[in-house]
Amino acid sequence: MRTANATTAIRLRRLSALPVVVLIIILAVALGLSSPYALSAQNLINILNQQASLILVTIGQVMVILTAGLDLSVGSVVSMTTAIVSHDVPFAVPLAIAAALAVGLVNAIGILRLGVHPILMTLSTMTAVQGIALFVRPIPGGQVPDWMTDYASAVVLGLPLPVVCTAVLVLIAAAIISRSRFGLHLMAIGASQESALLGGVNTGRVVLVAYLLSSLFACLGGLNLAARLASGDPLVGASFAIDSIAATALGGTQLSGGLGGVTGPVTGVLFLALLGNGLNLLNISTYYQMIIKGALLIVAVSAHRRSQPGL
Amino acid sequence: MRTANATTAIRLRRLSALPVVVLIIILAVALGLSSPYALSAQNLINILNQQASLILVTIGQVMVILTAGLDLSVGSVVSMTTAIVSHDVPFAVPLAIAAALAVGLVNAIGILRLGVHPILMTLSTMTAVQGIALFVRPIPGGQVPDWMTDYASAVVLGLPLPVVCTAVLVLIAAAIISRSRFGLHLMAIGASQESALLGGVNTGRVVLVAYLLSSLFACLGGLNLAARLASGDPLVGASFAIDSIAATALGGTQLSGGLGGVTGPVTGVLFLALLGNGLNLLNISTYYQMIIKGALLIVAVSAHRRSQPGL
Amino acid sequence: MLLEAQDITKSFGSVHALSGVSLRLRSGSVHAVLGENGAGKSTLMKIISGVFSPTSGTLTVEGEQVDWRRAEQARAAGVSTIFQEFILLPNLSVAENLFLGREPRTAVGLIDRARMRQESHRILEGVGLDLDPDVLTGSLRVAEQQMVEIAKGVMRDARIFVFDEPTAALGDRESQKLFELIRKLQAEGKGILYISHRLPELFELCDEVTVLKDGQFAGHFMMKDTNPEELVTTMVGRSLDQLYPPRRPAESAGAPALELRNIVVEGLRGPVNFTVGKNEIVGLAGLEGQGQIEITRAIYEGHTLVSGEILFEGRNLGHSGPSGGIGAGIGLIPEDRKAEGLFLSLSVRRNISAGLLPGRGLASPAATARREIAEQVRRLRIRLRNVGQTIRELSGGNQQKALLARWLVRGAKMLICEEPTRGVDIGAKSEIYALLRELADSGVPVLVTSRELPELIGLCDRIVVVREGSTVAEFRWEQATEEKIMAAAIDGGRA
Amino acid sequence: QEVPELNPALSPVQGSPMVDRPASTKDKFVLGFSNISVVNTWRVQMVEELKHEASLHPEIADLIVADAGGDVNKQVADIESLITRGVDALLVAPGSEVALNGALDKAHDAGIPVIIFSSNATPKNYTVKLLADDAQFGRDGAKYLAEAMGGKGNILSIRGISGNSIDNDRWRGVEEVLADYPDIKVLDQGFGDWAYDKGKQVCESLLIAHPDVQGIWSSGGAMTQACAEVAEENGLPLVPMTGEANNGFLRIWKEKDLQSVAPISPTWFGQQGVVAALRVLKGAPIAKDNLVNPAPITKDQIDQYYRPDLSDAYWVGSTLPDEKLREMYGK
Ligand SMILES: Nc1ncnc2c1ncn2[C@@H]1O[C@H](COP(=O)(O)OP(=O)(O)OP(=O)(O)O)[C@@H](O)[C@H]1O
Ligand SMILES: Nc1ncnc2c1ncn2[C@@H]1O[C@H](COP(=O)(O)OP(=O)(O)OP(=O)(O)O)[C@@H](O)[C@H]1O
Ligand SMILES: [Mg+2]
Ligand SMILES: [Mg+2]
Repeated sequence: MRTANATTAIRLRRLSALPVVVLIIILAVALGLSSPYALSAQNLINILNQQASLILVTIGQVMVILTAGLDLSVGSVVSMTTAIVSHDVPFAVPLAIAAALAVGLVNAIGILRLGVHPILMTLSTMTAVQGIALFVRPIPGGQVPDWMTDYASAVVLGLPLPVVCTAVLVLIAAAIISRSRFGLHLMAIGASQESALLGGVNTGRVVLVAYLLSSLFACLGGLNLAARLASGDPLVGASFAIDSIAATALGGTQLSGGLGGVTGPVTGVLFLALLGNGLNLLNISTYYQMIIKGALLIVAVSAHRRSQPGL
Repeated sequence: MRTANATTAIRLRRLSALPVVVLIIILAVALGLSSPYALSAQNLINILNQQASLILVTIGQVMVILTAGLDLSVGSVVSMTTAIVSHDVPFAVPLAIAAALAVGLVNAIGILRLGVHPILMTLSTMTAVQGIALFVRPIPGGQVPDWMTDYASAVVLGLPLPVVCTAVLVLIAAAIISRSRFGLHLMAIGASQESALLGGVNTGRVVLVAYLLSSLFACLGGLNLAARLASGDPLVGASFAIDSIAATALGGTQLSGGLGGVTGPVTGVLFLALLGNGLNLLNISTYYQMIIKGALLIVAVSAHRRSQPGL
Repeated sequence: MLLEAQDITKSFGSVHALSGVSLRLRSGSVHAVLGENGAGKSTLMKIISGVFSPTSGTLTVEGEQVDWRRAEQARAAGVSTIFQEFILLPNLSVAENLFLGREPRTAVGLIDRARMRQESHRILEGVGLDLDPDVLTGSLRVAEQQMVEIAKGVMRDARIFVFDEPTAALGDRESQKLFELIRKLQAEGKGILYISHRLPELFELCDEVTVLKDGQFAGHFMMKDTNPEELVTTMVGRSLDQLYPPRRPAESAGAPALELRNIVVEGLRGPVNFTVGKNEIVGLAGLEGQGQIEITRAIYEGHTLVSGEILFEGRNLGHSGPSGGIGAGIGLIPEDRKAEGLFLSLSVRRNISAGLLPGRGLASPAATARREIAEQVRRLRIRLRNVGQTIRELSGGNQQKALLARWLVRGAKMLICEEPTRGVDIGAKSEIYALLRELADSGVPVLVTSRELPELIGLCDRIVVVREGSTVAEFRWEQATEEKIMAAAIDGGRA
Repeated sequence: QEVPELNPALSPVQGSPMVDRPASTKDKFVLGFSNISVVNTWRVQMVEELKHEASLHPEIADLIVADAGGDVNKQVADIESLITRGVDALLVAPGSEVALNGALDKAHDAGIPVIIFSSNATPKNYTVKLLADDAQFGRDGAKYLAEAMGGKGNILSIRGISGNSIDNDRWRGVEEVLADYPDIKVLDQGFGDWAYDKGKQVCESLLIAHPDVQGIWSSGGAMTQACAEVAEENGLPLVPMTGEANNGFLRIWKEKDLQSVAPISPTWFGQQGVVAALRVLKGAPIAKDNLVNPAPITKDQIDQYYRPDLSDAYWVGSTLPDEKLREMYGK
């Protein structure tokens, strides 16, 4: 029975999250020692609350990356969402969701039907949607429905409601990716679209759903952000694409597709957040922060090699 | 027995630049009709002069993309270069070049030795180098050596010297990529790293050189920009990574590697420039410009389909 | 009639893969489909499996006409296909691969891993594989993967089973296991379509055969009423007087060009000792994965060497990388043509001139060698539209010839061919054999590994048997028989 | 210890109440400063002036600067962590009028004095606001142009970042003034993002498209410089064009002898922010809402402000000491 020495697929996926988990612990300890505030409950809750939006966006990004794709348009979708819902029109929220799904649909069509490379396709929609966001709301401002601001400020069992909701969504997404057919098919496609197709996966549908979900989660991130900022901002999403990709890879999900999960990337988000927050508390200037962040990214990531067995 | 169907690789490589060339002509005509100034010699020379830096950066980007890699750090390198050479220290320029090469070296090491995915590796250096640029020159300003400003304003046979130099470099790069051993090695690696390795290509060295050249050309772009602005600016390169990638793909070089050249991408740069300039002349607001640009990107790119799906 | 395909035509753009091909499959029969590379076999199979839909023509299953658009539909209707190209996903577990697309699910709709694991055990044992279903598929040996692939196909309760070149990647024992399975299906009254370029196994296994040529129906025979010569003539259009070229007497083997002295290869027991004469073709025989590839790579790349020395033309090969072997004048045609040899997205010309890539001076202009390439393409009779065509579009046989051309253009002084004719049709085979012999006669020695013993016996001057990474026996072709070689391969010839 | 004085150019909005807040019982303070970004030299110098002022006062034990890198979401985060960190006063250069309100209210509720300056935010409660009237910048320039052009002719406008509130307010000021000059026509406008290079591209496009203009309104000095150069390169006349009070522009103004005016948006906002914080903490009188509008620099005043020894990036009228300025801007 060949099992002892051989890697099992499940273990490999589980392990993928390990390095960043270790890193975050090291980081936490280091911060805890250097600044009394870093690990205060309040500060940690703040961080979670601040990162809720990015976490949501990252969930969608992971699904696309598992198929060996990439979604650069998420940031613009976040911005567009805040821009739309900050207008006092009926059905603003459903409208925002519909718009987001339309973006996902365009991405999928371009990639599946026209055969455009994911990077380029989503780069194009990123630009176009950014334009739309600026068109809908050239200036930051506006007003979001009260229920949204209430949602943002609500507290359940000592935790901000947005944090709780995000946590729930993370758990659901984790289950979907690691236990559902859809999740398995994402990874199958990530390894080889043709093989997956011949192997009985409806690749077209799965990729479509992945990009739709990516846009949808970006939209949720935008809604959460709009609620938090009680306003819209056509440029607020600018950093989300890069950040979600960095977090995903940091979390051990291969950018070349086929291997990964949700927990890793979410930890990745928190790692970057904790890092930034800590460096702030330590009052380290922005330049040094960037240098340190870049260096740490390299360190963190070189922990998982691209060349996993079988990939 | 069978008549020609699939376009041949040769024609493919020649054709790869075709769609964008066609588009550029259509665009030029449209602009010429709508605004008499669009095609005035002066305006075209201005455009060439404005785009010289991006063209240089794109040349390097192409080499990396041919190996199925990607270099997101070029923008930061451009910024860092302007930041360094705008300081009045001895050997500022050699220093800038050395710094740039160091970045390329780090990228290559991360990708080759540590097996980090190119996107992620260059994302990390992008962040770190941006930090360095801000550290070297927090504020735009400073002064570049006189010979640089002289260079920027010099004119040969009615053309700005920078334009002439860039043109020469483009020709050299084109020759290298389509004629030299190195160029073929790039494509071989892009087409199949395994086959290239077993075929006796020193893939390590070639990829190293590719990233070094990418950083070097980014540095040249930075020098050209610093000369043009007669000063340094730590954020001036921000858009270069995205723009050079878009232009490369627009020019028919496959983001999945192995296929392409330099002329296409250069035309891609000019297409985007002519577009932006034209829309400015037509006084179309930024939002619409972005929407149009995004849409056109999709159209232009879906003209060349990707050979195999996935990243 | 279980399955009936009537004047099927399939065009890809202006490429006519199939024109008016008909095929009738009876239940309880193993029906061979024979033809040259590119004759249209896989295309026909892909139409029967719902991957492609025919440009024209009809498909009827048990009397009712079907019109499939997607592979799932064919599967649902009871067609189970083992495709030619590997479709296992290396990053999934064996169980996940076995059940991909039809995963058992729990009440809440998540994958029922427990059940998947149990059933996988059963299925794997069914094909004689003793594997943990959770193991990562990518970590299996090629033959194991192929067996998993076969298991995946066989496990389905289907009426029609399609095997497209299943044995191309199998060793003898696995092949026998496969034939067992197929006979079992046959006994259950299923219909089996079977593609292979190995004639002997067709006569062993099948009871009727449909032959295609250039996408057209070329003939249908009952196996018992026909013979290899007739089949070959039908599929190639000319008769192959003999498959293997004549050999020279032992004494004309020439001075040893390559000498392996007590070499031990990383991870294998060793030692390996043998020589290849300047005018010889030497074969490496042995069971699956006994170190044949490690040895050829040690000669070509060098760096896996633990001890011992490799002399080429009297000089010690002290290299540590392919460029070393190439520099010394050795060419390699790798086992996995598509992954390790070809640049599928590049033109035939680029693929051939790739042989000229290694060498000093990155900046130096690359040789184009247009004339030499054109000449070799003619000499090897590579079937293509023009040398600018992407090599992906060539059939395996022609891709293989292109790899040969690569080394001829470079003027290699010795050639190593791993599985030189895998997936290559019999016509192309005989051409390749003749070519290798021609090379040997002209003083370019050839070292060959193959899973097909008859091929080694037919082609080589000498056959070296390896077991657990050490040379255990050596036979001149005159004395070589499958029995002797197998005996040596299994018990090290101690008997 | 003496209490620092407010800058005379800073005046209470009429009707603004005075801050009434008990003086802090502490004798050492930790100040927190949440800055939206340092994307341009103006903001950098503004922050430097803030830091410098803080360094002058021994009673300020620590100054924590959090830079949001232009991201309002991060600025909310920064403010929250400054609250957690327990600062004695919170200085904010907001990146959005509304986005920070929740966080700022939290700070105020936590008993932390909130000083909003340089750009506006609208929380329910705050302690002090120091704002400039950006429309004034537009008015000053437009008034000058109108007079210089004799009340008629065509103008081009080179604006900042499209959608940016400062740019919009400045433009609003321009429109207010031009409303009184029916014979002045705005032929065309472009957005130069306040940057030299983008500005140069836009000016090149606009001037080539409309060579026949009598005036140019510019939202920033770097763009004005670019326009002047474009005009020269293309052999067009140097028509009146508005500038901005930074060294680079003053140099060009002097060298090219432009007809221009330079509205001031003071970088000593930062410095005044610290002053205001100290006054609040020490219970010294200060109005809740304050406005700055310094008179623009006119051609005859160039030499009072221009600093040949400093680089173009320097924003004139700084409170920074010479050695600091030379360190930042020295050539
Ligand atoms: N996807 C495709 N696109 C275009 N043409 C194709 C495609 N697949 C097959 N063809 C054409 O159909 C012909 C027959 O291909 P097919 O795969 O059926 O050959 P085959 O008989 O299976 O060859 P082999 O014995 O090497 O497997 C090919 O020569 C090719 O020209
Ligand atoms: N994309 C394609 N375009 C044109 N022809 C194709 C394409 N893909 C496959 N073919 C044709 O299909 C036939 C079979 O293709 P395939 O890749 O199976 O080659 P093969 O001979 O089967 O190689 P092998 O036996 O090693 O798998 C070839 O003759 C090839 O010409
Ligand atoms: Mg086939
Ligand atoms: Mg074949």
